Amino acid sequence: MKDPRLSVIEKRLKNIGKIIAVSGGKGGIGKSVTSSLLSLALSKKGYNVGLLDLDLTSPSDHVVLGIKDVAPTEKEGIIPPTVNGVQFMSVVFYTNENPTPLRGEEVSNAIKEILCITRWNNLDFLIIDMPPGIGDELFDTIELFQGAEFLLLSTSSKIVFETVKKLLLLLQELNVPILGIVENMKHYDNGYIKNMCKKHHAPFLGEIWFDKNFENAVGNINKIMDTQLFKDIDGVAENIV
Amino acid sequence: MKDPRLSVIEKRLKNIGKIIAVSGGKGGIGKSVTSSLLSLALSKKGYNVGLLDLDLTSPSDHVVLGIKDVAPTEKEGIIPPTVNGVQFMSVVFYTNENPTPLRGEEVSNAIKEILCITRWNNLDFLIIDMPPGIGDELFDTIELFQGAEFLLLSTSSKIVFETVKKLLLLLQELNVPILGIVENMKHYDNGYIKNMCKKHHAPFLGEIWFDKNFENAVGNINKIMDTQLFKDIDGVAENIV
Amino acid sequence: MHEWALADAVIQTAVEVAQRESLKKITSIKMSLGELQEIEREFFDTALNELMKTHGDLFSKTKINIKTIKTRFKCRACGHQWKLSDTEKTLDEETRESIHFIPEVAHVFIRCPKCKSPDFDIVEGRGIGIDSIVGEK
Amino acid sequence: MHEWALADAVIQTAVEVAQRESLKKITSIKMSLGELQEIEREFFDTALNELMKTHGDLFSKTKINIKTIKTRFKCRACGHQWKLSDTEKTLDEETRESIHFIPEVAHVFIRCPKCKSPDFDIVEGRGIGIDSIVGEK
Ligand SMILES: Nc1ncnc2c1ncn2[C@@H]1O[C@H](COP(=O)(O)OP(=O)(O)O)[C@@H](O)[C@H]1O
Ligand SMILES: Nc1ncnc2c1ncn2[C@@H]1O[C@H](COP(=O)(O)OP(=O)(O)O)[C@@H](O)[C@H]1O
Ligand SMILES: [Mg+2]
Ligand SMILES: [Mg+2]
Ligand SMILES: [Mg+2]
Ligand SMILES: [Mg+2]
Ligand code: NI
Ligand code: NI
Ligand SMILES: [Zn+2]
Ligand SMILES: [Zn+2]
Repeated sequence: MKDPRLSVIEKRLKNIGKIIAVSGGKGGIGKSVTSSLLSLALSKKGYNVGLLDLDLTSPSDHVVLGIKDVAPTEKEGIIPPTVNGVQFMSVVFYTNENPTPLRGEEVSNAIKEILCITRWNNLDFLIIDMPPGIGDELFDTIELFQGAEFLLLSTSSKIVFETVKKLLLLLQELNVPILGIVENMKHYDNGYIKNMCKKHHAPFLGEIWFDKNFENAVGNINKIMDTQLFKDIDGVAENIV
Repeated sequence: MKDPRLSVIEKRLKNIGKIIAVSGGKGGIGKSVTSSLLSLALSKKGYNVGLLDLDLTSPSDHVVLGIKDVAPTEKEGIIPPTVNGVQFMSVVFYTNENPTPLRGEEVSNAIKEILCITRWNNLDFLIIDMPPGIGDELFDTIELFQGAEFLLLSTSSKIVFETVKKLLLLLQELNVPILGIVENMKHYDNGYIKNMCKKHHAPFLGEIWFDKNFENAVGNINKIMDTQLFKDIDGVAENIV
Repeated sequence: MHEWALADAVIQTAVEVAQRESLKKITSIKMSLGELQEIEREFFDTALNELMKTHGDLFSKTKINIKTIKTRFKCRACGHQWKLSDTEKTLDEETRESIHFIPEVAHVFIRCPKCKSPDFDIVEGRGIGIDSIVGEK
Repeated sequence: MHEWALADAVIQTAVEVAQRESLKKITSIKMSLGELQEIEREFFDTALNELMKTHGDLFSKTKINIKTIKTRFKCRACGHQWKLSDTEKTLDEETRESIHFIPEVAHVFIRCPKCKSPDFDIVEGRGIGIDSIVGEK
């Protein structure tokens, strides 16, 4: 028989304008930093924004944004807390920073549970921070968040883009909406990602330079908003709204 | 009934001296680059070395090392090709660079199949390039490669180490042998990872500086061996043998 | 109180069945609750009743049958099987509350009693399952 | 010819059973081969026979029963079920060879005929399965 949770997920997401899955297939390309700062940037522009950390075995958004001492409230489901204007949901509320070893099947089960019980505000944007890999979370996102648009990140490295390309080709084959590609952690301007975007018919959404001062701002919202990284991501946000 | 493949895996691995799983829980910390160059470095020192790319949905070692136009030979199983002195096995021989979408359960199945049919040479070292995450591949590695030792990578970033720490704590809890932690992509010397190693009782295995010239060497063995990155990894190799 | 969201899922599933099979009334829902999730029956039953009222006559004569399923785990590392009650005493109130919301969090806090591995399957008794939904045209 | 490695797995499993249960002879092995992996029966049977000879008398009167299982897929995106033969014509020789080595590679080359998703389960008929191993003390 059908999993009853699947019947309400659509209803739980129905007050959300645009769902953006920040992805790339690859790890360490700045998905968590970009998701977190993009949420902030959109919120500062006056939009209602939600952020869902879907990297269940290594959630990072709470580290980036310095979120602690808050928790969801329980009311006909659970209502994620709003921090710095962004409604934020993460498995970390239930794992307390402990290692969270989960095989794919359990990840998939946990995602369905989270979607079944989470009650989002009326949102203009829900940003999903995706884990790396082309597996359970990707399939679940495509199947459960109907209409989610993918924002792919890549660095300027061939090693990285080879993986990003595989995700891009797969999403294109499946007719999943692709918002575009953002080039992150730029150390130099070699035009590689821009060229690849042309070649593979994907919109180029902007670039984010490597910001060596970002590490000092991690966990502190005021410092974050003063970084060049935040300004660059704000530029990406402009291309999205 | 028991999966018959599990009965021969031990036998297939019995001529291997030391198995090193290059890991960290996190993506983009240089697992593939380090695995690939560490294999080369050990081979140059005269050891018999194998390299297994276990990141099935985004294999990268063949890109790093520029391996193409080779394939395993079929003989009482399959014998991975030896390239630049390193016996190399990757799912890419069977996927032909196509996107490889696999849920965790299928990843796990594929890993068992690979281990069941792959016939390694007599090796001093088998280096396993692990995918990110704390899931199927991690469990399978711990359960199937009995005695594998973990080499964890981290960058100097708090966001990254928070995830690496989770894997470290889990491995320590499970009494899995930990070779130590290597600090990669250093841009500056802040002592953070060295301190964390002390705090968490893990050996500090060495450091690899960020090498902006590495990208130009990707895929070309001669150029790779001239990079500072290779020299740094050679230093790590010295600490392992 | 997040039981409401779970009850909502059950009722929504029944509504979908009614639509698909053109049923005028749902006469019976048979379901099971996994012990692991520790669903509060009082909240859950109240929620089911409230939610059924919001669908006109569809649920006016629905009999709901709920059975509880004990939780069984099986270790993938060593094959050992055990019951929730074998490990339960080690779980504090906060942990049980976390598992109540997301049962998979069990992998954070529960270990195989024999080999200490977190790599186990929740064989049965995880959360909500629907066994059958029956109605009349 | 990598069939040898698979046959080796089967014989090794039987040897383990014999050791665990202190069996003097293995009298019967019942197993199944999934259609997806396209195991060459001739190579496989030869390998089994060769391998059995390397264990003294243990397999001197073993009857091996092998049945072939048709492959069934089920799409996780849309629920559609289909058989390998429904998609087979689209697979070229090289692809079949890749699937022969690692059946999961099917997810690279096969799509749900109804919704085109690569997110399907191989319900049955994947590779080698052992149904029973029987012996005498
Ligand atoms: N533009 C950038 N400048 C400097 N550091 C960055 C930038 N983007 C990401 N980082 C750093 O790179 C590391 C990986 O980023 P993260 O967002 O965790 O990647 P992912 O979520 O894709 O694994 C973190 O240490 C992060 O602070
Ligand atoms: N020490 C380093 N200096 C410069 N670039 C590096 C270094 N280590 C890794 N990289 C680059 O970082 C990116 C991610 O490395 P990779 O080995 O693919 O990480 P992982 O396998 O952990 O995901 C690649 O573009 C790689 O070339
Ligand atoms: Mg991340
Ligand atoms: Mg890698
Ligand atoms: Mg409760
Ligand atoms: Mg063949
Ligand atoms: Ni509750
Ligand atoms: Ni073969
Ligand atoms: Zn166990
Ligand atoms: Zn389908």
